[in-house]
Amino acid sequence: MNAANEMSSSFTAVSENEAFARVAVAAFVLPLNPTMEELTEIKTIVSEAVTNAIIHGYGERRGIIYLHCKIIGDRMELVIEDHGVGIEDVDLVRQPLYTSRPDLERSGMGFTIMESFVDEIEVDSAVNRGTRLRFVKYIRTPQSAARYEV
Amino acid sequence: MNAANEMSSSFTAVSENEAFARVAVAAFVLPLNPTMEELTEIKTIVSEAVTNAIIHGYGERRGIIYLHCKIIGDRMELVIEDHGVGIEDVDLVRQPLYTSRPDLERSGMGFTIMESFVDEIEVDSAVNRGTRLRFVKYIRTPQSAARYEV
Amino acid sequence: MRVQVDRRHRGSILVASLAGELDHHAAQAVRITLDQELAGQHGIRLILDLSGVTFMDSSGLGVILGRYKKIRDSGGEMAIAGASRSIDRLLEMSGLHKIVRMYPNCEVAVVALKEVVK
Amino acid sequence: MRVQVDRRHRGSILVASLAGELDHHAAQAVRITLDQELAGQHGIRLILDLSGVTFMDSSGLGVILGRYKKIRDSGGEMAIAGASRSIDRLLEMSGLHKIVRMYPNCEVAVVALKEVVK
Ligand SMILES: Nc1ncnc2c1ncn2[C@@H]1O[C@H](COP(=O)(O)OP(=O)(O)O)[C@@H](O)[C@H]1O
Ligand SMILES: Nc1ncnc2c1ncn2[C@@H]1O[C@H](COP(=O)(O)OP(=O)(O)O)[C@@H](O)[C@H]1O
Repeated sequence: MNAANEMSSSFTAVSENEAFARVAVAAFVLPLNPTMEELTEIKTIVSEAVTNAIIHGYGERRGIIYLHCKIIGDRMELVIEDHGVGIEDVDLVRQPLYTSRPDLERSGMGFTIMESFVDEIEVDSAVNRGTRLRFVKYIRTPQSAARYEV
Repeated sequence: MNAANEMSSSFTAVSENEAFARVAVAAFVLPLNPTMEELTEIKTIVSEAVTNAIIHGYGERRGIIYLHCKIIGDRMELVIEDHGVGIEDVDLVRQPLYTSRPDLERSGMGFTIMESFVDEIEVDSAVNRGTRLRFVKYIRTPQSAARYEV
Repeated sequence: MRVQVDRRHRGSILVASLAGELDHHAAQAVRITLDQELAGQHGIRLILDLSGVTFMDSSGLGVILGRYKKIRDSGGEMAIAGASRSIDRLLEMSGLHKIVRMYPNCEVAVVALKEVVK
Repeated sequence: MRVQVDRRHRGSILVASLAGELDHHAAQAVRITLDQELAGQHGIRLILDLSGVTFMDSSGLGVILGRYKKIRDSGGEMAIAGASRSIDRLLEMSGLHKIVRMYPNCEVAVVALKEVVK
């Protein structure tokens, strides 16, 4: 696996697909032999970003979520994108505990968790255009195998 | 889930991704509560079609495999496509035990297995253009839950 | 997600055991199930047993915090039991572990909660 | 995919236990591992223990059929043990279950294979 291995996926923005997205990305990175902890972190990032696209990005509207994952060596690049309402003030929403939807019992911890589970994060968003999150994470323990079978 | 739930994916045609494709489709159909047997059948179809795209469609070349899955009610539609060498005589290759690559110890059972695990199968192929398999499968047992967690 | 609610010690302590993946998709059903138990009760003591939870994200934090506030506002007590290492990490990040009592497992939580309210 | 090869009864019977998913990706490594054991051996008796195989497709059929032919051509015997219901279905579709001896588990296969070759 010297050349890049790439995977793209797009899917309906419904909550049933949160688990699908987590499992798909986890299965894609499995050949890198991530530890259980790394795998949990990756699934959590995907879950946070996809959930945000569904709840905040599209809300009541139906829409499509775009996911791209690329592996080169021990480096994973992950992009999760929606074409929803977008974010007006990115600095504001990235603050721990900030949520625009306390009525939905959101914890406001999504961005904080995503930031702490990756090596790099980039947020691109434009009002009424949508939001694009780009993550870089290094799978630092190619030796220790976590084996999952689904 | 009255409206359709759809998922598309495209990924590098390398054998590491056979497991990814199986798991991704299985995770996507899981909200339908398929039985273990139905889930195994679905994974097997995906595995056969993706493996064929890698071995026969692209061979030594690198390429991309396209996958599309749509769920409406208890009906699953699945398309798996490559832009590889294509098939000259579709009727010939669909025969049980026929393989063009006995040198690779292929069993020639891929098409036979796919046919017996789905309700409908459609093979579209053109030489030097590629191959497109379209399957329809009904998940007949929405009641009996098979629970997987990855 | 499966949610099972047991009444222990003559109904004075409720144990709600969650099993499966506690994400946004599961959150709504969990919320409804738990709130049915809490409705109209004052001074309730609830142990959230998370030992069967195989995945949780910030949507789970929201559900837990929401129940905590309700119970606190009605003069009750809530504790968390059996959180895995990765769930523990999320609880810590959110500051929840500072306000909610945490116990390694259900049995310990039951004993401790009886002491607390005596 | 893990492959473990054990020698039983003073080396007269080989038991190769496969575990994991036997697809095209795993096939090459399984083939190489098994062929190393078979190399230069005549009249070998091999039991393929599939009880640990959680998924198999037609690539697995190819590997099994390939080993069967090699062993038969060198005057040996091959048997399959512990195939799950879904693997059994594939073996049946391919006609393999008519030419390869099949046993519910390894122990039964060992006993049976000793009888066969006596
Ligand atoms: N994809 C998105 N589209 C629009 N707004 C978003 C998106 N993702 C996040 N936001 C905004 O950022 C805020 C903080 O997000 P987050 O930290 O994940 O917390 P929460 O989801 O609990 O509100 C959200 O409340 C929302 O206002
Ligand atoms: N995607 C494809 N592109 C080109 N040829 C294909 C493709 N899929 C199948 N074939 C042809 O059909 C034959 C039979 O396929 P199959 O029944 O799956 O058996 P096997 O893969 O074991 O050869 C293959 O040997 C190959 O010649």
